[in-house]
Amino acid sequence: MAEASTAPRARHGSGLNLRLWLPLSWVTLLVVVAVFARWIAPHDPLAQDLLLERLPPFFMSGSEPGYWLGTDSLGRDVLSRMIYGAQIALFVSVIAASATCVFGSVLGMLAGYYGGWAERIISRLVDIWMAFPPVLFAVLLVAVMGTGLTSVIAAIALIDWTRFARVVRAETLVQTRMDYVDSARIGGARRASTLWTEILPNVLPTIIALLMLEMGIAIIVEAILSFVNLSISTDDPTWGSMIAEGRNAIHFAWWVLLFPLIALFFSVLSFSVLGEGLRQRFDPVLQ
Amino acid sequence: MLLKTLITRLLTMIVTLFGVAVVVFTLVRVAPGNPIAMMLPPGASEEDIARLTALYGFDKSLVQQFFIWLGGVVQGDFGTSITLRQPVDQLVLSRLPATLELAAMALVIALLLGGTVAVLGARNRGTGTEVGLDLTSGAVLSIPDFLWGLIFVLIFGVLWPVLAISGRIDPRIEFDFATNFYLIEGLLRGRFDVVGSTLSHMVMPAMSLALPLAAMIAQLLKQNLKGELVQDYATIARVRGFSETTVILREALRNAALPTIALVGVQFTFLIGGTVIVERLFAYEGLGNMAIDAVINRDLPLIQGIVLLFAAIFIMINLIVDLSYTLLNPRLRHG
Amino acid sequence: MTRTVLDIMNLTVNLPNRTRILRDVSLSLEPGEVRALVGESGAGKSMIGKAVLGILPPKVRISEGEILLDNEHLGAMTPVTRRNTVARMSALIPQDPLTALNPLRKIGPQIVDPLRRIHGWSADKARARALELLDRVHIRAPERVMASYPHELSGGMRQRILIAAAFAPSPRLIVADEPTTALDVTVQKEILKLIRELQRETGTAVLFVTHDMGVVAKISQKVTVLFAGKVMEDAPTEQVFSGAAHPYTRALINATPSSADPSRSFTPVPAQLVADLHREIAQDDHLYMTVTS
Amino acid sequence: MTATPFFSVRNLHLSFADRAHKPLFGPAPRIEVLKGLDLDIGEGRITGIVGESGSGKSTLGRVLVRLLDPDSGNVMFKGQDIAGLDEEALRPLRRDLQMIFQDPMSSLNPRHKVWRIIAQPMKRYGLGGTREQATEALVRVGLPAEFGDRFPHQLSGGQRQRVGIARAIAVGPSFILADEIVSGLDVSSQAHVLMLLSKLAKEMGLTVAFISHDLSVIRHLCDDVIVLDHGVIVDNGPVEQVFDDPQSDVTRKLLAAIPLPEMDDTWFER
Repeated sequence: MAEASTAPRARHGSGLNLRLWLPLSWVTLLVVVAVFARWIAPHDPLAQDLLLERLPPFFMSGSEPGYWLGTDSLGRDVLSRMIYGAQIALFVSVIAASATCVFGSVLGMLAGYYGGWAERIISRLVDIWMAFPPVLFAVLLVAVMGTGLTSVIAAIALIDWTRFARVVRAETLVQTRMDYVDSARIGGARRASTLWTEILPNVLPTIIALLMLEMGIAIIVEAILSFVNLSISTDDPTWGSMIAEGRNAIHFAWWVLLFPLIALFFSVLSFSVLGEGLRQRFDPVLQ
Repeated sequence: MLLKTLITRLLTMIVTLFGVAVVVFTLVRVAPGNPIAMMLPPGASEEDIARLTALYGFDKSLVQQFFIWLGGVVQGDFGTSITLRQPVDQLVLSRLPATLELAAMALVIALLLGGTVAVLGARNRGTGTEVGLDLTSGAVLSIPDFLWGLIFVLIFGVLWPVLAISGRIDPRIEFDFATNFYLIEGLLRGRFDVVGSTLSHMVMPAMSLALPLAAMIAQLLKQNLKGELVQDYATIARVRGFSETTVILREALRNAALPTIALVGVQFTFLIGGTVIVERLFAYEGLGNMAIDAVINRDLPLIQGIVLLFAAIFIMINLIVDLSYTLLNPRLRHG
Repeated sequence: MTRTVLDIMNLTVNLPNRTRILRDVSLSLEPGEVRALVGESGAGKSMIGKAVLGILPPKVRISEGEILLDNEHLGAMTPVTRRNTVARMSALIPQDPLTALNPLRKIGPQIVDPLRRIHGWSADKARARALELLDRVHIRAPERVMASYPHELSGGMRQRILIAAAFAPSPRLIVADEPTTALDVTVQKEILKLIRELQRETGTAVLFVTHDMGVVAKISQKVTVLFAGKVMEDAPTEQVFSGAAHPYTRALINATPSSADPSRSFTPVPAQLVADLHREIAQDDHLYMTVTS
Repeated sequence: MTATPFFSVRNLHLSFADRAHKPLFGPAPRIEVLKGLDLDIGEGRITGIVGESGSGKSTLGRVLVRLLDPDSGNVMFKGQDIAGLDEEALRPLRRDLQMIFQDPMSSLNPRHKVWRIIAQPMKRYGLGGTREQATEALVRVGLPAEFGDRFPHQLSGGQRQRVGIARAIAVGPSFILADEIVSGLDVSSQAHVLMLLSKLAKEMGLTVAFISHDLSVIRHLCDDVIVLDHGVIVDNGPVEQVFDDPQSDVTRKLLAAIPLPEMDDTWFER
């Protein structure tokens, strides 16, 4: 028995660890860079210098020492802007994803567990929300609430709660039909406490995976909003505004697009892989 | 059964559309900024402002405005665009074909690509090939359409410029379009320069939209296929001497595709939602691009019209998926 | 000389890490004979049938031994020949009638298509044969049943269809893999009766996998008792139930409650016996690993 | 029979809504599962409830422990009608009405450790619920104390079912419903679990309703038996009486279909 239960864990170990540690190191790097941005960044991210405009990165001819990743059309240092951009990206992703997660998961669990009117109202709301193209919805919301970080975060939470609500509702529904819910009743549990003590631990791995996914999505939404000039002020160093700028100057200074794109790519990928990895890591059944 | 599904769905559709109308109307009306003021040159007289405000009905109460607008919508009158000064329905319909062609192309790519990878993975289950395909589709899936678009712009637009990165067709091509379905019309009228140019503009945005969906189909369909392949009916087919490929294609695929369809429906609406930003990225003259302009310019009637149209399309897709699911499943068809 | 239908000689089946699922199993089946393969879960009883039919789970491999189907070496054949031989010679009656029919296809083609594939028959001939067999398993209105989808039929009806489909190509060997485990007792009895009738009529040999000593007593003439992939006993069924059985077989019989004889209290398989058997197998494994590495 | 039987069920009806055939408007049609049952369960006795799939045996069991609400009829438990009680009124009674489930994989919360699964109901009923008490219950069902730290999926099927028994007896009930508790187990562990249940029932003076499709098991374990067929009781009485002199064709047919572990050439003809 003991052998049977430890053997798969050992076999799973190495693959799981790599899938956990690679994305984790990238996220750690982001956090460190974001926290120590002031000391790490070689230049002021807002400082313009028209004499140094469109400098290429270090591996190309014509580069300038100190400007490792080159400069944009206004002569701002790409590396420094990316470092400060990480700050905004992380802030948005943590706050927005957590808000979205709590809001959507609670509604999803209530709908899945209680059924009846709660379920009907929440499902109808989800239907209505899903009939909006999400990007257009976000753009519209930020236009209504005015640009700024708070609006961006609010817009993400107001749109993406449906993802949590849908998935968590479905998972809660599955769990609610398990016999352990009935045995909790036999064991004297109140209906509400069964939801939190019995069902929640079983839905939690799904919620964690979704939360991680949402952190990646939040970064993308912020970038999209910056891209259409609706995030925070256009001067501020966000990856999205750099991408917008890079898209415009693509034929003259493609590196302005490339480096923030790489950062976005790895961040989104890491959060997504991390979600799946964490789900498996903290699931006693899958272990 | 089918009729019951249809009627229930249609009723839900009306409720959902009404909900969308309420939400979008409320949103655009609480937006700060007076759209009338934006239309007029600075220093316009008070009378001018009052006249226009009355013309667009902004002087009435919000509830009144809503029902006047909704009444018009029901009769096919979506109002007049403030910035473009044309009826909203005409504007929207002129852009819709571009978006439809793009979305349809993306869907076809996603189905072919995803389906092939799924069958390959199921055929080679338990081998390194499957692991490789899984890892690839997992990575592809987590990168959203916006990033794929940027990656394509960088690679095929700049570093290896073989494809057009903005617009819908080469403006130098002279062709008198009868409709706005450039690709279909070009094909039907045998103008392959039109087809070629349209395709070269469409392939990158279509791929950007298709890749995440293709990866999702690949994963889900493969998982469903594997589930079907351990069922006893598949085992019996093997004992009967049918090859593994035959078992997959003839016995398992239809069963595995059924639950996949339900999900592909929802994901296809996400794909269409993605056209908004992808069209923007490639300056593709579709509905989504127009929508963002409308928001930036505070063109309230236009925003309302576009959002409502998107919602109607999404709901129609869900309806079609539901009905085809019912039709394809003998259990539901007869039950 | 009697021609054996199936001859399994020293069959060993492994996982990739050389864990043995079957250990040196030998058995044979003569025409018209029903042999029960009995054991608890994990004993490997289903694996024997799967090895014969070539449907072992992925990664499970035959490492040693020979399987002769109608005196032909399956191991010596190319995969395609082997597949065709197995299809021509044998058939499977599976455990779960719910999943053994493709839910999206009508019953008719599910019986007819394999017949055409195996014997190269015309559509009409295959169809006639299918109708004949459906009639034979007491299905009324076989025409209508052929045009139905599986979900329109009851569990017992589906199991009868599967029996008809198994016997339709006139196989020499049928592997019945716990075919009644999912059924109610009254349906189980009908199905057992049906298998016995058809098998006697056609002289087909049956390898009957089950965990139920009661079913063993009713259906089989020979029995192979397995524990952890190893044959504990291979004997005529009569002999096993007359008391002259291996201790493990006797323990299995005693663990099966009997409503006819409530005075005979049923007793669990003694823990000491299980431990002894495991120790024996562990020594055997040690030897195996030393020899093969 | 005593003056007030332990359980006394009268004219019990129960139906489920048939959602698949719900018309567009109006309520869904009902499928009748229990069609007016009358039965008594004697105190301290083990009563078998037997029938084929779809007979309503599990539904009846779940009404007894009030996991299901009957449409009409009385369920008198120690003289009190519990058929119409709401959840709030039931909770104090539930300690007395325990249940062991068919599938321990589903009925033991996979995210909780074994000791917690046993201790939690004790805590809720104000019986302590310490680690020591949980261990005590584990030992009582023949499991080593250190199993308390395991998760359910780290146990074998028979061990899981013992945990289910431990959880039920730990709160000191007077009644236990055992719903097909050995149908997923191998014959060897089946015998172990059944012997444990019957031993504990005797020691603690429990009343047990034992649902099974296996008549042989019922004959060995039970004092009384109720045979159900399509929601109707077709036979009811002490096991010897029902087995030796069945009153209905259904029971006769069920008995004739049992494959006994002995040679019998005439079985197929019966």
